[in-house]
Amino acid sequence: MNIHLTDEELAFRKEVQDFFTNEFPKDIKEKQDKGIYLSKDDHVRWQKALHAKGWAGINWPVEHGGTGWSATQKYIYANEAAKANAPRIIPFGLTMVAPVIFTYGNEEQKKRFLPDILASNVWWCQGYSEPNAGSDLAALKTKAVRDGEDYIVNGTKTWTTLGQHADWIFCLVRTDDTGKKQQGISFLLIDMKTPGVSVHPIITIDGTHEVNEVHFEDVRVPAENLIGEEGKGWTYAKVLLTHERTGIARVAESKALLASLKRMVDAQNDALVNMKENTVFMTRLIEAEIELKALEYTELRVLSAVSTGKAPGPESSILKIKGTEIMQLLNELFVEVAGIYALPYVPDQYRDGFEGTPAGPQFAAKTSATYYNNRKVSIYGGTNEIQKNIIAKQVLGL
Amino acid sequence: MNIHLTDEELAFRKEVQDFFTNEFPKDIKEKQDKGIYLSKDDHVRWQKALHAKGWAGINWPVEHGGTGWSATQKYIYANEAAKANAPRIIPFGLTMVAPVIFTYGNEEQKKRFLPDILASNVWWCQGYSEPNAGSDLAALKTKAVRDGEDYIVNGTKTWTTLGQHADWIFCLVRTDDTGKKQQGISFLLIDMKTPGVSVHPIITIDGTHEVNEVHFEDVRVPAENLIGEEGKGWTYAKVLLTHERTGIARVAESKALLASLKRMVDAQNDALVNMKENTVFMTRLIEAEIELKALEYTELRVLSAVSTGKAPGPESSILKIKGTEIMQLLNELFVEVAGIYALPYVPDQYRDGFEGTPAGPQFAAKTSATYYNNRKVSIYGGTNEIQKNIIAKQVLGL
Amino acid sequence: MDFSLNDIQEMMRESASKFIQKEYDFETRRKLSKSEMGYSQKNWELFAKLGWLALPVDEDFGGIGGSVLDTIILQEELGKGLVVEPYFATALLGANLINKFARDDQKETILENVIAGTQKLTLAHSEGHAPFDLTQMRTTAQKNSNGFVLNGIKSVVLDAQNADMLLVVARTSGQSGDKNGLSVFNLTPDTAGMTIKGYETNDGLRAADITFDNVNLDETTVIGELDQAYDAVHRVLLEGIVNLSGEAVGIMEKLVELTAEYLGVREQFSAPIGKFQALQHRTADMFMEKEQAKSMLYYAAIETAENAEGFERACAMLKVRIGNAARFVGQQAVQLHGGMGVTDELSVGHYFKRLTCINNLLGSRDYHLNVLVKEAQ
Amino acid sequence: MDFSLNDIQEMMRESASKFIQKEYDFETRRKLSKSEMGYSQKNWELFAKLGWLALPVDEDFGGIGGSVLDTIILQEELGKGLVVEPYFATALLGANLINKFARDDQKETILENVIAGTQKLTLAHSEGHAPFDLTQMRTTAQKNSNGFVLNGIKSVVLDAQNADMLLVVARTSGQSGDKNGLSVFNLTPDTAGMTIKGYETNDGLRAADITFDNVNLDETTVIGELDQAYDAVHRVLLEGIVNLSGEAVGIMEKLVELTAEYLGVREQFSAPIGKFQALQHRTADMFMEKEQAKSMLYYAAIETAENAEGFERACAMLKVRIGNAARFVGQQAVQLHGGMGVTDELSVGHYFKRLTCINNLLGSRDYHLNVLVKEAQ
Repeated sequence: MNIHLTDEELAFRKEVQDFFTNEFPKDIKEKQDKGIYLSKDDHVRWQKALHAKGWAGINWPVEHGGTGWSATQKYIYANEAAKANAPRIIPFGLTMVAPVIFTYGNEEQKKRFLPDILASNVWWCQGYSEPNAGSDLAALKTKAVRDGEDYIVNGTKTWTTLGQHADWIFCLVRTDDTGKKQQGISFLLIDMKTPGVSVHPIITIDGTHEVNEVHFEDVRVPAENLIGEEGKGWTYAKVLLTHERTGIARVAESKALLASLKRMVDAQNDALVNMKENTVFMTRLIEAEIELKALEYTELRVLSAVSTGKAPGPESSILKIKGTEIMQLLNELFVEVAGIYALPYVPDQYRDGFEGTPAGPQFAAKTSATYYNNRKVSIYGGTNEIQKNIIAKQVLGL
Repeated sequence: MNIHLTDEELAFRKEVQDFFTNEFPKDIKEKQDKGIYLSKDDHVRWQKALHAKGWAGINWPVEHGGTGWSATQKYIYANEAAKANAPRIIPFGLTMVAPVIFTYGNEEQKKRFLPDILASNVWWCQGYSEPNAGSDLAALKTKAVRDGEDYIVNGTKTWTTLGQHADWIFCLVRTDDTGKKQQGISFLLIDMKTPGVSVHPIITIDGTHEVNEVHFEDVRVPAENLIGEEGKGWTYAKVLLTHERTGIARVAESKALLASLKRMVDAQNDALVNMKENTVFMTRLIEAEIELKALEYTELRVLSAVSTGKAPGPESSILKIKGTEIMQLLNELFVEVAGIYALPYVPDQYRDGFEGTPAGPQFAAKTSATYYNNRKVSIYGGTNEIQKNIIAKQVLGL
Repeated sequence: MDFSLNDIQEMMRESASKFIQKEYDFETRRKLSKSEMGYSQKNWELFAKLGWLALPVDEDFGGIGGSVLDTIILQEELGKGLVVEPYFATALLGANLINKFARDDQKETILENVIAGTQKLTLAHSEGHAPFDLTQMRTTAQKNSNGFVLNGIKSVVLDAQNADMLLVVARTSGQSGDKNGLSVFNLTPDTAGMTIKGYETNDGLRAADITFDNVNLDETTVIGELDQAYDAVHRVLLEGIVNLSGEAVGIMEKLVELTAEYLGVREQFSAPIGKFQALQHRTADMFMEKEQAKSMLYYAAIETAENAEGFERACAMLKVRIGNAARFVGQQAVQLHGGMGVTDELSVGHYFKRLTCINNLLGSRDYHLNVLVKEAQ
Repeated sequence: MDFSLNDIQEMMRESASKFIQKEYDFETRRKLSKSEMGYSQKNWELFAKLGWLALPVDEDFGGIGGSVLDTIILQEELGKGLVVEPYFATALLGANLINKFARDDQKETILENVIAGTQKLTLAHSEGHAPFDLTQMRTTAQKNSNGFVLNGIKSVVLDAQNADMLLVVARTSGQSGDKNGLSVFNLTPDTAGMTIKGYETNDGLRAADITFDNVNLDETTVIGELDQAYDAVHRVLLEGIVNLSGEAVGIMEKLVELTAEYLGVREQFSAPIGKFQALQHRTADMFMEKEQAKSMLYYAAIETAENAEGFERACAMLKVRIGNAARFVGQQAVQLHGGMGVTDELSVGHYFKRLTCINNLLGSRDYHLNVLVKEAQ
């Protein structure tokens, strides 16, 4: 057992720190620190800065322009990024569709799509869930019927995050409805500008527009946009899902959140109740810290297993469950610290261009919105209930 | 809404208090206060004292010698009994089989059995569960085959509490194994001295002998011992189960436990860690108190509904679940207060006749045994999981 | 021992329940909440007509003379409808305080208007660092020859922007920590030197921060007895806890109902998801939390109505128990609704948000539990 | 970053795992536990042969020089077998302290015997009011012309009745609360004035209360440096927390395994009860608790082995995390076994009892959490 960083790893950490100090655009950093929502342009600029450094393709193989980083390097990077309060990478292109393309796509598709993803020239979104296919994703009904060189797509996708900005959508579609439901599913890339595609906003309980319904009405998609074989889409999506589940614990982000929460508590803002004196609250805080520390080592154990060649097994469902529970708990503790200043709903305060004085301390403004919004994390990406099914069945053999 | 006691009720309370002051045998009280296990004789003497006062049949109708008490009177009695640290009534005769007999038995059976139950002349035990019929009680297999004027009984009952002392056992037996499994069950009374009945001790994790397996090998039982109709046993058992579920919260006992726990904490025993200074522990204690107070009012609400003529519905499952959870939590907090003195296993210390000096404070001796033993309360009488099924199905319609 | 409702209570319950069913479906409520004023004046007049505004006022002053045992019944029903009208601020804080603490002449004029629905009140007691503990108040009213000069900031004052009269609590003598030396002043919205910065709150209601910058007040603005406001205001806040808890119980009733309903119709894996045992048990847990919270509500309400010795502690216990239940029921209702639970479209998320806000009002669960623990040590 | 085992660790794991599988089925363990002595001398000799007794001892003194990173691997396996031999008291407390704190000549004689399996030790530090905090100790050793006079009571000293040498910690100078002024004395069981009252503990192991009534000790009984024992003993107790946690993780591994197995075979309602989703999720929760506890174990073990700055805090965090997991896993394992879970016959209840006892040793979960909270305030 050894968690020492090697000299090379220490040097790498320094390089990452320097990058965040020098090349993280100042205006974006300021917004992040103030808790102001980023625009599409902010995200793109940030991802392009990463690309310029060669760090856009964190999970990509070197041959496609990826970093080729070890598990430890990824761990270091994630921690530094969280400490610097860097924006999350919008995952749909770089983390979700790209691995499907470079693993199962043909040469033509790789050449056509990967460079623009890596350079953040094209904004992707995800078309998996449907109104009647949530936890039971394989029940999806969006149909793609072959018609000459095209597929004709009809159906509705939902919970499409940031679909309002997207140029392309990757979809699981039904190409066959005979046989086992998983077997008739294919993986299709669709240009959002194609006639018949329409995006309909869904407003979430925090009052923001983040997710959408995407409707497909007789949308004509060239068959060359099909990834791999027809009917194999479920397998592609699933294999990659397991491999991506390590990052899902979001330990680095929660660590940064916890540190920030402790700073708030220590600062004892004069306009708020002194929570440091509240032993009940402090007990919850310490327990959250303990849980997070344990999760950090659970993640390290999974990463270590991966780096010694073992694939992360269904055990990694624990990362999803515990990671989301901790994040939600931290969000809740922020609301507690904000006290009655968690009540004002003045969304302008955390939108770009706000010039007034906020109601209450600056940090308090978004605590409720974040708490409400993040109820989603135990629901999306396979609900935590589904994750427990996975543990029970695949780990415990029940 | 009104929880005031009327003048009559206040007078009744006084009478109950006087009874416990004057007629609770001193030697039994001393054992109870020291946490020493009672003998069979102690229990019988105590119940006979109650009988002498006319208070043995708390849930019995007056015509059979019962108290005819209102819900409020029962509540008052339970609280005073717990405060006085009186022994629990051994329920198998007075609380469990008697209502079946006076509700569904024939006149002959009532005359034959009820007086001896009321006077605690006969010790009863329960034969419901079987090794393969626990939560799925209706799967029971103990067979009673009619043979002339008798039934021939074969099978095994388990978890028979205090069966080692019992004169009689009331059993659910299978008289028919065609049709729906609930419908072939009958309610049969069996004299434990009948040839072919044998009792086999089960030792529980606290090292005590409280429960047993009871084997029946060609046991000949007169058909006149059948209660009601053949095949109706399940209905009889179930109807009465629901009616008995109110007492199951054991609120009065838990209140007495909590009071005692608080006294321990306040006393700050010099030989133990000072738990009063431990805010984490004190928070758990206060939370237990809050939960118990809520449960007390949940019970009162159920009692109030009963006294205004409504039968306690499946909502009363909540009393079983919360009541056992709270009792187990209080047991756990006692172990915490006992600290390292929860470790010694010196059972003589809480058995009659112990003369030595105990390891650690007297109260500490039995904390572990009680904690271990009471893991059963969330298992017996329908596991808490089964109770949640009941709530989900019968209350919430799922 | 009797938990059934008396006639007045049954009447209140019925009228409120009918009102919610007939006039207050969720889309109507959404529109009211998003409107400029944030509620319906027409509804307010109806509240007056139904006698709800008279409920906490003594019979001597034209009221019904109800206690918290009566108001929680109403609150439970209003909670089910997520009612946005400023009933809590006006009737249960403001009028309640006037009724308990004002001089008779003040009672007469103010309460008559409140009962008639022509005057809305609010209680400006809360400050960011002390939303419940009045003794820590920093707002001061310094006596001078003309009366008083008021300075300070009040935070998240409920429905202040819609109030015709603000009852402002301030320190007129003594030190931080003293119960003595607190007074209540009666201000109209146009008072010079007072700035009301209103906003919507996360539950779709309204509140405001109020700044007092050398506000000159004459002696007539003093409500009740100078320096002696602590007991009455504190009592009103404790009753406020009970009443908010009544609302919370109504919300939880609704959430359990909505969730059980949803589980019955939402199908996944070819079955209603209500057939999955883990979800059944979760819903059973929600039901139990709600029931335990309701029991605690009755306990604290009875203690408070009877002014029993331990009623203050009972209210703190209630706030803790309600806080626990509200968190669990709210979060799980959202969780069990899946993606739909986090949409603005469904009512579930709005009930959840109101529960969250209730927790942060009048001292949170953590706050009151901490006080209870300290008292026991 | 690498969590795989090194050669020594793998060897220890294998030898322990084989031992448990071959020699230590539950019925054998039950008989040992119920025997007069409470364990098997033959097994003890085997422990010596397998090098386990040498594990925590420096190589200079004939040991293997392992750190907690090595001993937890062994402890995890011993936990799976619920081993009753006094390995923890002798090797991980006693020998560990000698190794860290004794003078070289003392090390030589004592450790050689320990490693050979011919001498058993225990550490008598704990007192009822202070099972972990050494500075609160009441046992004193007063210096006089002949040496020292020892007075006091030690509580629940592990395996004291089987120890050939008792390492008694006592205050030789300073005040309650001081770190300075604590010393360790080396006593044989026949010491005059010392009474060892032995008993079985609830986990089937052995412990004793020891009374010292004017026990005369000469200078040679002092281990290491007079008055300077705090750091070493405290460190040994912290390592004790890590090692007990290793055992607890082994027990939890076993309980999760046994429970999943039982759910697979126990049938009710015509199906293995493991098909019921609520029970599946409960077992998944047990699995997660166990995994989180194991991760915490690795964290604290690494910090401790490296003597990292925050290692003391890491050990406290570990005790809390293990305490939470042990409670949940232990209670739920019993619950999911139904009636069988509370029988003495099945091993499940015994694992549960051992977990409960571990929680109360070296400061409970509540104790350490309280310390962590106070530190943060």
